[in-house]
Amino acid sequence: MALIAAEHLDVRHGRTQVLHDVSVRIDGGEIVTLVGPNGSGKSTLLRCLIGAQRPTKGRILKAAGLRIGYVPQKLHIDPTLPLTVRRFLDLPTRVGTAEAEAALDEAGAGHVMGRQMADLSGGQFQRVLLARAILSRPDILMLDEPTQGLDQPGSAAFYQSLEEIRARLGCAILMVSHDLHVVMSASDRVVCLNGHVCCEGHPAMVSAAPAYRELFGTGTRGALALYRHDHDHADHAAHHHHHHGEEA
Amino acid sequence: MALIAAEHLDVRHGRTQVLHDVSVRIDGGEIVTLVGPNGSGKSTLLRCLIGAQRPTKGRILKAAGLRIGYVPQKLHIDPTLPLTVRRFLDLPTRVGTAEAEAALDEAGAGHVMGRQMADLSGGQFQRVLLARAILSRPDILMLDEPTQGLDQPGSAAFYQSLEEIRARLGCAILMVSHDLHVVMSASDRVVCLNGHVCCEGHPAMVSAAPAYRELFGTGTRGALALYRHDHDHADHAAHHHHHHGEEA
Amino acid sequence: MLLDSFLMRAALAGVGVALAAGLLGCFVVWRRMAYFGDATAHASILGIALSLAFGTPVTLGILLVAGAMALLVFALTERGHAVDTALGVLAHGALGVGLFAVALTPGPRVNLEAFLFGDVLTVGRGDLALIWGGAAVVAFLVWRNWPLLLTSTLSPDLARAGGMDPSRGTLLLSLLLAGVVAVAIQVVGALLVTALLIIPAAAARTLARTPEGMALAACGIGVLASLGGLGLAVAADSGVGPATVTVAAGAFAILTAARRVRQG
Amino acid sequence: MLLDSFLMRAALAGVGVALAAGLLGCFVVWRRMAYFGDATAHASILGIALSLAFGTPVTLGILLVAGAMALLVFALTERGHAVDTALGVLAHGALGVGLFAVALTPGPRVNLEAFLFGDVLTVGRGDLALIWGGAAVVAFLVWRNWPLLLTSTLSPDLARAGGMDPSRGTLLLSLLLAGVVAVAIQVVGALLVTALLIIPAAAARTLARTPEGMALAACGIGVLASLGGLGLAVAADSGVGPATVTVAAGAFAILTAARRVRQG
Amino acid sequence: EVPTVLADTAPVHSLVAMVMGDLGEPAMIVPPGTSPHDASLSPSEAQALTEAELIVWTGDAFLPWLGESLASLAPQAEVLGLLDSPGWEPLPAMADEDHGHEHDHDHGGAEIDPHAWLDPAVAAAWTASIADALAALDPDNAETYRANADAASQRLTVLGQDLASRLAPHAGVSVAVGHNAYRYLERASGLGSSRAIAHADGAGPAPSDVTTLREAVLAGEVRCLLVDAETDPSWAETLGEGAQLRTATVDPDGVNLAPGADLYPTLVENIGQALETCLAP
Ligand SMILES: Nc1ncnc2c1ncn2[C@@H]1O[C@H](COP(=O)(O)OP(=O)(O)OP(=O)(O)O)[C@@H](O)[C@H]1O
Ligand SMILES: Nc1ncnc2c1ncn2[C@@H]1O[C@H](COP(=O)(O)OP(=O)(O)OP(=O)(O)O)[C@@H](O)[C@H]1O
Ligand SMILES: [Mg+2]
Ligand SMILES: [Mg+2]
Ligand SMILES: [Zn+2]
Repeated sequence: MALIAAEHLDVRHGRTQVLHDVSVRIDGGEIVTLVGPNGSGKSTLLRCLIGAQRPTKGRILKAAGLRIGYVPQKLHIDPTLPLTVRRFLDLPTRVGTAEAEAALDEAGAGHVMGRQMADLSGGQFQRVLLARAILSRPDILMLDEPTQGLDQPGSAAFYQSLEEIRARLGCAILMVSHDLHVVMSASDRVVCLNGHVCCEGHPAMVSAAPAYRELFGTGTRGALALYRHDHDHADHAAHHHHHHGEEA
Repeated sequence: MALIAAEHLDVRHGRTQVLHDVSVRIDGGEIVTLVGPNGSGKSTLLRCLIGAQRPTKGRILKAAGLRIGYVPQKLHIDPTLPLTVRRFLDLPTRVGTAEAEAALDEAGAGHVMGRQMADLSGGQFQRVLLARAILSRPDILMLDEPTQGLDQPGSAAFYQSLEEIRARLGCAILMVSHDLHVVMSASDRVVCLNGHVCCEGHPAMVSAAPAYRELFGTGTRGALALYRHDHDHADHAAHHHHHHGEEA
Repeated sequence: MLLDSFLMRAALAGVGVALAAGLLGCFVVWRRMAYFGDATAHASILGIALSLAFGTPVTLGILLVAGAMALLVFALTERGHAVDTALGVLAHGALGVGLFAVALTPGPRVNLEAFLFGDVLTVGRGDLALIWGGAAVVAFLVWRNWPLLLTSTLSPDLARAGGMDPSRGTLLLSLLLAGVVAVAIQVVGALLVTALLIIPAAAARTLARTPEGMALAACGIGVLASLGGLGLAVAADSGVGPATVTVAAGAFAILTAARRVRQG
Repeated sequence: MLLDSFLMRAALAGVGVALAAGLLGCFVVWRRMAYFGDATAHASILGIALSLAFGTPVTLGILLVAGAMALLVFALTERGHAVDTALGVLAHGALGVGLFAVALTPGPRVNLEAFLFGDVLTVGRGDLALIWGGAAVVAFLVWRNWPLLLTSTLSPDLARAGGMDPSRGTLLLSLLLAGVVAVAIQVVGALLVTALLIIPAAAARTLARTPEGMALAACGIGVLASLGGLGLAVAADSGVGPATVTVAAGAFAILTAARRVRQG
Repeated sequence: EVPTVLADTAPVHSLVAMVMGDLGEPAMIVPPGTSPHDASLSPSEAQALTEAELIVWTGDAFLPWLGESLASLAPQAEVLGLLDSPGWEPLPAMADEDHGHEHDHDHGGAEIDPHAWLDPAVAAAWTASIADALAALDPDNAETYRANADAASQRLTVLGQDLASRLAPHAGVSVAVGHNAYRYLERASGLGSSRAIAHADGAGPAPSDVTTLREAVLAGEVRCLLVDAETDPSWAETLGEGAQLRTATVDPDGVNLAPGADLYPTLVENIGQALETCLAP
């Protein structure tokens, strides 16, 4: 049974068509990763799913009483609102202190419990966001670039704990990530987005698909290891000019 | 000759000691990377260097007339200020349109030139920030997690172009990054920070240093490849509890 | 026969207003709505003008126009205008349009502000019932909707993901504020209400570490300012409104000097 | 003998104020300082009270208190208070303390507001010189410091990295605003200045794609509102201030309805 | 026993003082000159309201907010509203023109222009009403009150005659005023209808009003501008440019005079003198 599904979504901002005829569905207990180049509409799709962005066309179907744990890509907390990390974890629903401590510890941010949210470092903030999303006992976790700003042990630990979180909470996970080589193996299903759904399916299938290779090149595993080689500028610029279908 | 140097910096926020006796110096043309766990004071150090954060003790020495190209870790642009990408590139100093176009293209964001800054996706925003920093013809580039939010081709291209940027602009580069395996090879010097300077020097030397290994474990190259292995939770939590010297 | 004394009634009225204003004032500070009190006061003038033109009761006119203003602020902010700007536009727009409309209607010209301002020393028993009843309603609604109000203040997206409707929160808050200001202006005066809305909450920010702490501190500082202001007015034999504001501003100055905000 | 006509002088004064207010108004909107005009007007009352008590010229007292308020706002925001809150606190604090001080000084109580508010129809040649001179100074200083003002509005950190001092920008802006409002209030009235500061800039936001575009549009809308308001006042036989605000608010309403802000 | 008496404004206070004579001294509630914005009762004023046995005030049409205060703070007191008292001839509020400070808008019957104290004849009639009210509360001293009122009435009548004869050379001449507060004064002095600049609604004058006034000034029909506490003195310049326009500073509320029985006569004499100087050829 689908927990949440988007059907034939169109989203436009003025003249810019951001999403075109996008349909996705997430079933209970699935780990689905959304990949796609910058500006391909991944965050927009997530915001449509939680109801924060109204699509121009199409509709969103949600299971009744669906609890969503959401980690946004950007969150600006105004320092005029005094808010300790502990209190932030209580929003919107209160959680026990033991539970909150455990979740923070698990996210590697146990020692910031008493700090103000506005004072946290980038990585500490991200860890608290992750802890909060999990604490809400969601039916589905929606994570927009969950490892941004995390240090390397932190993001390794995050990906390692994904399955454990799913097992413990029994929830589905929909995440956006640019760590292609990792998520390809950590997810049950990959949706490759570029304004429209380019390809979708089992990770192995997707990484073999021509549309995917056109977007990301072939050597995904080694992509970041290409350092210190002399290269021709025009050559690497070609990597990221694939933005088809963005302007209407 | 040092372009910019910090001498014996202490930074405290209330009871929290963030930096303790930190000294660094950057010479012309160097590529220096600052690594360290979340909350270790990397962004604070950069903000001290640009003058945005006043240290509790110690001092900053700058070469006269030093031009700094800065990419902050977080930047919130209020949508009440109408600001196209093109206009943003002109801040604080105007640049030619051809030059601006070339820089944006190089950063893979050529097509967003006419958009409002507040409308950009996370990765597009980051690309524009990078383009702007380079356009200011800096003597030193200070980049706080420059690849956050970039898609994989984008961050690969960024690391590949570092040397080329240095050669073209003749500038030094000081950057913060969590992509340990990449930066270790892309930098001339690595400074490992954790409230104080843990160790510092040639990448090969640093990655062999015990202090570094204590912070990041041994297998840096493969750290992100540890997916889909069953693991004991207590085990990976140990990765990121090393925060000595943070509370005074 | 406590309520027989006008000083006692003034004290009770001041405390009641301080409690309602302290609670709502925190949201005013968090959401950058500091202009709300003045905007409502200005809109009230338009309300009076309309009531006079149509022969309806003045209080009704004020409430309706204040409510309409709250809805307009809501609509403008939903469309992406900054809330302080929207309030500024409406404050001046309401005043300008109100005065312009008055000039166009025939009949004797009146100074509209004369209708507007109460004085806390003239509060009667009925007014006290109104204030405390109103404060109880505000406290109840804020308490019932606390998670919604707080989460949608923090981030509308997080509120939506949590299954709440942040627009509902914004709307509720705007209407409560408009109601409180419109009523209290007529009972205790504009200066007292708008000042008690902002100053205690701003002073409380220097003390608080959590939203609840700030709300409590704002109520406490407001109550102290009300009682202290009354005491000061008695001692100096001056108006209660200015004396109360003086005490509140003094508390703000002391707390700010004593402690940098960010070290909270 | 163009300048002989009070209407011509009113038109010139309105245009001059609209230009200065349009330029500064954009920063008011971007920095959430919508309350600035009202805060300065209230502070002026304290200034009058002090001048009367010490027997100094009223204009001097107003300027000094407005300047002091600008410095205080600056100090409070540097300490982390939200600027709209700081302005709200100061607006009410200045009014409350001013009225309290007046009550304590002996002598007949005077209607302070009568000192405060000019009318654009009474503008003389000297006033015109003051307004246009002031507008020229504002335009020159804003133009000279445009990158500083803009960058420090956008992000103080980016300004610092660019070798600028964002505090200087904030201070310059606060002092310019205080000066313009304090002077213009006495010449053309509080309603006209505070409204021309906010409404044209807010309306311009719906049109603009760049900061410069918004500043130009704000000046343009302000000038149109000034002239249109004067025309409307002549046609409808009403006061100029309310008519001008009505035209400006109308422009805002039309532009907002025509176009969602974010699609800019 | 002499009752505790409160008066609202300085002129009314002066009239009450005349009537009470040596028997006692009334207190004053509303410090002159304050606008309702900043006016707030001080505790001692509120206390005085609760203790007063007789309150003499102009009326709801003049100070609506005081009406509310009377209801809540002084339910025990006898209240004498002078605008509602008998024995004098009120002027209706001007339909199109304004009134000044803070006047109510009476929804019921005919609306009265509230600036009635500026006609000494009205003031004389009011002293009789004040004496009646005092006599009702304090029958023992009724005779004294009536006698005082008669004396005051005579004094006021003479005052009115002086005013009229002093301004007789300018009968029918119009002056410019900030707002329409001087119609009773015109009635008493024989001056023509004054021309008001501003409406009372806070909106400022319309350009056409200014044009008409300026034309009158240029044509020599209006030679004098009365400036009171609510009038911006810079109007003198705007209206008078290129013409002969004198200004007279007047204090119709008695803000700057020492309170007491002599305040009212001084107030009227000052206005008369100011007008005479201003209108002198
Ligand atoms: N204004 C502040 N008040 C109190 N503590 C602060 C403040 N700003 C930063 N800190 C603390 O200082 C420490 C260093 O923060 P900083 O942002 O420099 O870390 P960082 O090394 O950049 O971390 P990250 O990798 O997460 O970006 C953190 O523990 C943070 O919580
Ligand atoms: N309010 C808006 N107005 C106009 N365009 C917008 C708006 N919000 C987003 N866009 C555009 O929509 C496109 C999709 O944005 P979105 O944030 O969904 O991308 P994304 O896939 O999450 O990218 P990234 O990997 O960089 O986070 C981008 O081209 C962006 O510029
Ligand atoms: Mg995104
Ligand atoms: Mg950082
Ligand atoms: Zn009057």
